[in-house]
Amino acid sequence: MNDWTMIEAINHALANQMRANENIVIFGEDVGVNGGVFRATDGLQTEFGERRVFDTPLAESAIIGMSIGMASQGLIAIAEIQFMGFIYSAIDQILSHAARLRNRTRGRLTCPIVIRAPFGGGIHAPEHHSESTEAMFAHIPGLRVVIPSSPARAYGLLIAAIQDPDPVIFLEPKRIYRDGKQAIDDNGQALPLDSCFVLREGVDITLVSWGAMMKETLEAAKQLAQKGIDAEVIDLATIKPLDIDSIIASVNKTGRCIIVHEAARTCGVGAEIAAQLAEKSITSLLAPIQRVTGYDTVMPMFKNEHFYMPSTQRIIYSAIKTMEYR
Amino acid sequence: MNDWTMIEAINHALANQMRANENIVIFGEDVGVNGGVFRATDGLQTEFGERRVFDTPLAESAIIGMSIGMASQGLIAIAEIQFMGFIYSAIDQILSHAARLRNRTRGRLTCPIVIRAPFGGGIHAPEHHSESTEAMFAHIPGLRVVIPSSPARAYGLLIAAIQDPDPVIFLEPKRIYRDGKQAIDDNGQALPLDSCFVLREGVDITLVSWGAMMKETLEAAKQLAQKGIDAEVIDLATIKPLDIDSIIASVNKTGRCIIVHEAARTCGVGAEIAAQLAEKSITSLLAPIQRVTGYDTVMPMFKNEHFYMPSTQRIIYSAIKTMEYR
Amino acid sequence: MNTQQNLNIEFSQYLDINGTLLKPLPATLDNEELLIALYRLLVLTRLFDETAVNLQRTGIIGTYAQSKGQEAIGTAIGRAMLADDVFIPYYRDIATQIQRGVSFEEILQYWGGDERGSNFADQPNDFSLCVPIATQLCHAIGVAFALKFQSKRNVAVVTCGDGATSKGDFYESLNMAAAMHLPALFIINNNQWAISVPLHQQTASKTIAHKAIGAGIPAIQVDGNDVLAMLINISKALEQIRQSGKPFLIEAITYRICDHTTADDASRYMDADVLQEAIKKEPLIRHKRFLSTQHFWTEEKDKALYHDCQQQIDEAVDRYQNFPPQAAGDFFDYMYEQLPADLLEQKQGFIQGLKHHE
Amino acid sequence: MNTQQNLNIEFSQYLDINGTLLKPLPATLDNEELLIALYRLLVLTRLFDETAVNLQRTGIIGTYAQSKGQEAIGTAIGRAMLADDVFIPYYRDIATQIQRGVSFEEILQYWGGDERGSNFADQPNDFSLCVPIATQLCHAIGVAFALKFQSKRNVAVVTCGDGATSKGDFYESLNMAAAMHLPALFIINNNQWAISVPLHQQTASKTIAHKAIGAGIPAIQVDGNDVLAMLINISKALEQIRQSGKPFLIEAITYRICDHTTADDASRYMDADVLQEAIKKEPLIRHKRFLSTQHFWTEEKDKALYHDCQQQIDEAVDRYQNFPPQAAGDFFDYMYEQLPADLLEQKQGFIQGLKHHE
Ligand SMILES: Cc1ncc(C[n+]2csc(CCOP(=O)(O)OP(=O)(O)O)c2C)c(N)n1
Ligand SMILES: Cc1ncc(C[n+]2csc(CCOP(=O)(O)OP(=O)(O)O)c2C)c(N)n1
Ligand SMILES: [Mg+2]
Ligand SMILES: [Mg+2]
Repeated sequence: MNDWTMIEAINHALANQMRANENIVIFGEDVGVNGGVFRATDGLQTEFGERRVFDTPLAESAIIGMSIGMASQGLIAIAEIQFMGFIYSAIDQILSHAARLRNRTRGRLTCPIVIRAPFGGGIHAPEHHSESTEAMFAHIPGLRVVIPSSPARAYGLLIAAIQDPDPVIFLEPKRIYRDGKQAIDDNGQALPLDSCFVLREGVDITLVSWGAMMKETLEAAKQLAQKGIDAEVIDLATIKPLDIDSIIASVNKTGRCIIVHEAARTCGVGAEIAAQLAEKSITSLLAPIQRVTGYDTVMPMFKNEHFYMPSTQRIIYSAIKTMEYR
Repeated sequence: MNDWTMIEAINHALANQMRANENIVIFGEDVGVNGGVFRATDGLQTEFGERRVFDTPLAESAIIGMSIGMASQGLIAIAEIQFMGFIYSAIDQILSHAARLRNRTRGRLTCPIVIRAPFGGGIHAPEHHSESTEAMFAHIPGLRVVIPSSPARAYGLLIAAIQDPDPVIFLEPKRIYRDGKQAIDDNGQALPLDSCFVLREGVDITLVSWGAMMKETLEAAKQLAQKGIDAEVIDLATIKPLDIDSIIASVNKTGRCIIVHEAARTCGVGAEIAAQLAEKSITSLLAPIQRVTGYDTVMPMFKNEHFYMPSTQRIIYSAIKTMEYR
Repeated sequence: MNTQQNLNIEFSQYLDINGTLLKPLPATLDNEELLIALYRLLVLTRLFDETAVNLQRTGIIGTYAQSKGQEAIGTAIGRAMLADDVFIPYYRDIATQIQRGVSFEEILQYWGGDERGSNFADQPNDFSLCVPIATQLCHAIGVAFALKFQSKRNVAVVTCGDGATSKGDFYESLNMAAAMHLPALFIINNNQWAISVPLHQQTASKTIAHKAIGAGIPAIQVDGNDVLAMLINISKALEQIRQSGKPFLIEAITYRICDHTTADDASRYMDADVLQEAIKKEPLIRHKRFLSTQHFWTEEKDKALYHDCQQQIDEAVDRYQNFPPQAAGDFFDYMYEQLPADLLEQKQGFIQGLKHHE
Repeated sequence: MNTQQNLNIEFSQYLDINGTLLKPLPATLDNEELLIALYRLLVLTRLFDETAVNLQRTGIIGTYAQSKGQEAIGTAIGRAMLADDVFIPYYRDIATQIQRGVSFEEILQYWGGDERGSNFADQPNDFSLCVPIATQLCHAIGVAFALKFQSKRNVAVVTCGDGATSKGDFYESLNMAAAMHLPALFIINNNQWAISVPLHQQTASKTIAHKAIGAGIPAIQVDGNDVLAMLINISKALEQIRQSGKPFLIEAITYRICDHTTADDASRYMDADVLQEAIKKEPLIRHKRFLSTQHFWTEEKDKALYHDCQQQIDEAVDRYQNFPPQAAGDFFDYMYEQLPADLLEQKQGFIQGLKHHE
């Protein structure tokens, strides 16, 4: 057992899979000697050599396009996009090709790639370094979008993503990269994709979130418990495809639901969850579904980013309002 | 009064505004001599000269990036992206800059641009020529996303988009470019942005849609009327910002709602509408909100595209199921 | 400061427009069978093109992009490549595709709006056609990486048009291929037009080949209407790439003597006189003259060849038309290796509701 | 085929690393006041940089990107530009910005995470810093278009790093600027590194200036540590652009003698000996030596200058620290000219719920 932060867990998951499969290559900007700006790939070039771990020129579209070409010929490409804010010039390659290659060729060519990117706010970074646009990727048919919220889930889900035969966008909540350690066995064991994780059972209200916001969500559940409100907490983990059944099961039990995400509200992933509940769980609902989210504004520069991001208090307030709803 | 198809209405709206404002420029691939592959800009280079209407090199990112630079210095840039499927390499410029320039500079530099792009399926076009990813743009703070559904609304909304001081993504439902004519007065009159249009009043069920799907939606309403179901039909028109109040007003009256869109289901704009209704109209709802949408697949190549696109029959079926819900 | 104006890129040509040989052919090409085989491919492509345009006009396939006048490029590429090289094409490369195991009926399926046309039965590794301009170049460098990683001595061969050279992906790919020493051959079909936009509006670069310089890639211009020059230079480039492991670029100079696609009307923007001049330089006439003067090619043989090619095409059209349609729900099945739960539910709903699709 | 290897781009230098003048200065530069003013800007930028790094270390601003060793570039750009030219900067251009009306406190606000730092009180048209690498080059060609459209004889001046030259936007912008004849000056700060990636891994191009060739843009390399060479060449280029209406590119060769940003640790990847060599070539020492030998510059004057500059900076830091914070809901107000209904509702909810934000 090892005591790892999330960034360490990611680093070790990568190393573990690199050892297990010679066809895996890791690349991106500054992932080699420098080991990534967050050190996710620290030591990997030393262990696996420049042939398998290397820096590319500064060109996100070519990085992802190249991954697709590699994957089509039997490699497993793990590309790092330095920050999610710099993934947009590669969206064309992701949407038009990575997500479509299998379908386009009726399974003849496939695209087992993992695109890793740190995402989310709260670390006092400059503009464009606090993006959380997972909903844009969740809208794209053919992708998986996976977001861990703890070191252990980062380890197990990243391994699952690498082993998955289809393209995975793996978004790493950088705010909690170093926020606490967890005991992890470096056994190469994957966690299931396409499934939620119930992190806390409860009967009064369901709180759904993912990534770094799990922290505030779990804290809110704790404080709500002190007020006698027993919240069930769900980590969505795989954003796409959505494991709606687990959420429905929970909401059918609790009758109330709050969805928490950092991303802008309009057309965020919260909307999809709410829409599905409104269709499939409407008779169970005892109160309107609330979304506690970022606003439809640009994430403010860091002096004011705390105003933008959902706080524990906002979640609690919303939960109490929901509980009081008649 | 003129009898114009939608593509003619667009062409005349552009000409009208070009005459009214010397700072407007129009550009893109093949918009000059060729007048655009759908002829939206036909004759404009002849009337306004190569200085104001011109072909660019084949480079979508630079086309949009250039628009931003132009707009920052007092021009009004109208850029054509030949098909929505080719807008993705420009998303970085749209999301990172066009949508943010005003906010980033606290209003010092602004970005009055219109990005026109034909979108949607149903014309038996090759792969990537049938995209409808309006939800990705609706998720981006700082943008307006506008979609007309008739020649008259194309005329009035495009004029509004051009006159709007902020960036507008103007998506043109190419399936109905030439689908019928409407009497239009070329008076340069704008229609309001940020507002729905109620195309048919009714008391039993609200049907919300936009773009080319209005056709099937209106047809469904007609056939439903024959079955004694009186549907209210709403054209969303401005996808972002959403005029949810008009929809709520309608649903509070009818108690039932179906949202129809061509785009993939997950995280589509339908999800946002359903989520807001689930929050704000839950007590009025007599039945679950249904979404009749494209599937979470790539739009099939054209032999099978009719399987993908919502049909009048699917809308009717869904409406009847909703009416029968107890 | 304008030193670059002094830089000339080599231009290679073997046959002039009258089919006269300008310099002796290398020994490998002094082979009548091969020379006729090349001609056959030119003719086959031309006839297929004409057939496909007719099929579009009668609604049997959808929009179609011809290679008319540009057949020498694809013919030479297909001939020069090894079977286990990988081809990453764009839409004017039919002449290459048919040499690499792609069947005419697959090509028709593709343009007929049927995904199965890209599931090549006899070609496992090549990419299918790429629509978003220039994106395929990025795939090519990934393929090249994989070939090198697997210690193969193969090359990723990728094509694009002159318009494509304005896209960021074109440049990013060239630059990355050279910086990373990847065995990729970039072949640019410079047919002087990107739909209605002429080359001089596309770039101020002296030539397209000059664009390789900023990536540090050696480049050459070749007469793209001269199948012999194309074949010789592609072969040489491939050999050089196999040796060096480094990329190379060929600009093939040709002319689009047809509409951009069947959805286009080139008469709106293409000068008729210029077009007539261009037609005189097209590759079939030239190669036929060469065969006539040097290899006793007769009108009779020519007729027989045309007849034979057309028959081959007609048979393929027949097979295409008799192909059973895809099952209605097939479009769900290839999104992922396994249908995820949400998509399975959508598919079931689709199947149940099939009657609601008009 | 490798003709390009023969192509040499002109390299311009006036001061060698000992501050010795290699050739006579043009008359316009033979002006002691100006030569000292340039030195002052170099020093001011250097001291501001050091101050800013300290402010970052003490948490008063956030991540900060130094220009250390690269001050000559921005100094020369700011001096050469006309007030109504438009500058489209990247994050190593403080020396230019402060000459164009941007205040130190605005720069600190920017790095302090406050949008008001980009609402320049005394500079209406220049762009603010651009984070997504190379995207600003596209804006620059749009600005250039507007200047030309408005019949001004002004130039859009844009900068980026060597790493930025690998991005599609870099190339698309160059190509479009040349194809469309736009008055843009591209200045590349080639500091040899993109964070930890050295230039030779970034590109196989012989020089960065060679990258202009594929767009058909004339280019020159300049010693970016020589403020005189930079100023002379930028002025010449600007003049040429005003005359011709066409773009130009300058590669400024320098070295990043600092971490990439305060979030970086260059000792992980930068060779200490190479760094020491680079430090010897940096622009301040060189210009000071030149002033000492040619213009009676003394240690005393130097000290006074440093003191004066530091004081100017300290005052700005004071003003920055005493700036009132933005109102909590301000971040809603600049998304659109008018707050749309949905956002207004969100803002009201935010204001009401302010107590819930820890
Ligand atoms: C990114 C992108 N933008 C626009 C288009 C529409 N389009 C299809 S072909 C074409 C012109 C391509 O010209 P060129 O690269 O010279 O190839 P050619 O057709 O002449 O062979 C355009 C603009 C596209 N397919 N992809
Ligand atoms: C599109 C994009 N990708 C990645 C980054 C992260 N990043 C910031 S600076 C930088 C290196 C830039 O190097 P260069 O262009 O040489 O400029 P320098 O910092 O050396 O002045 C990187 C990779 C970014 N800001 N934008
Ligand atoms: Mg072309
Ligand atoms: Mg650099």
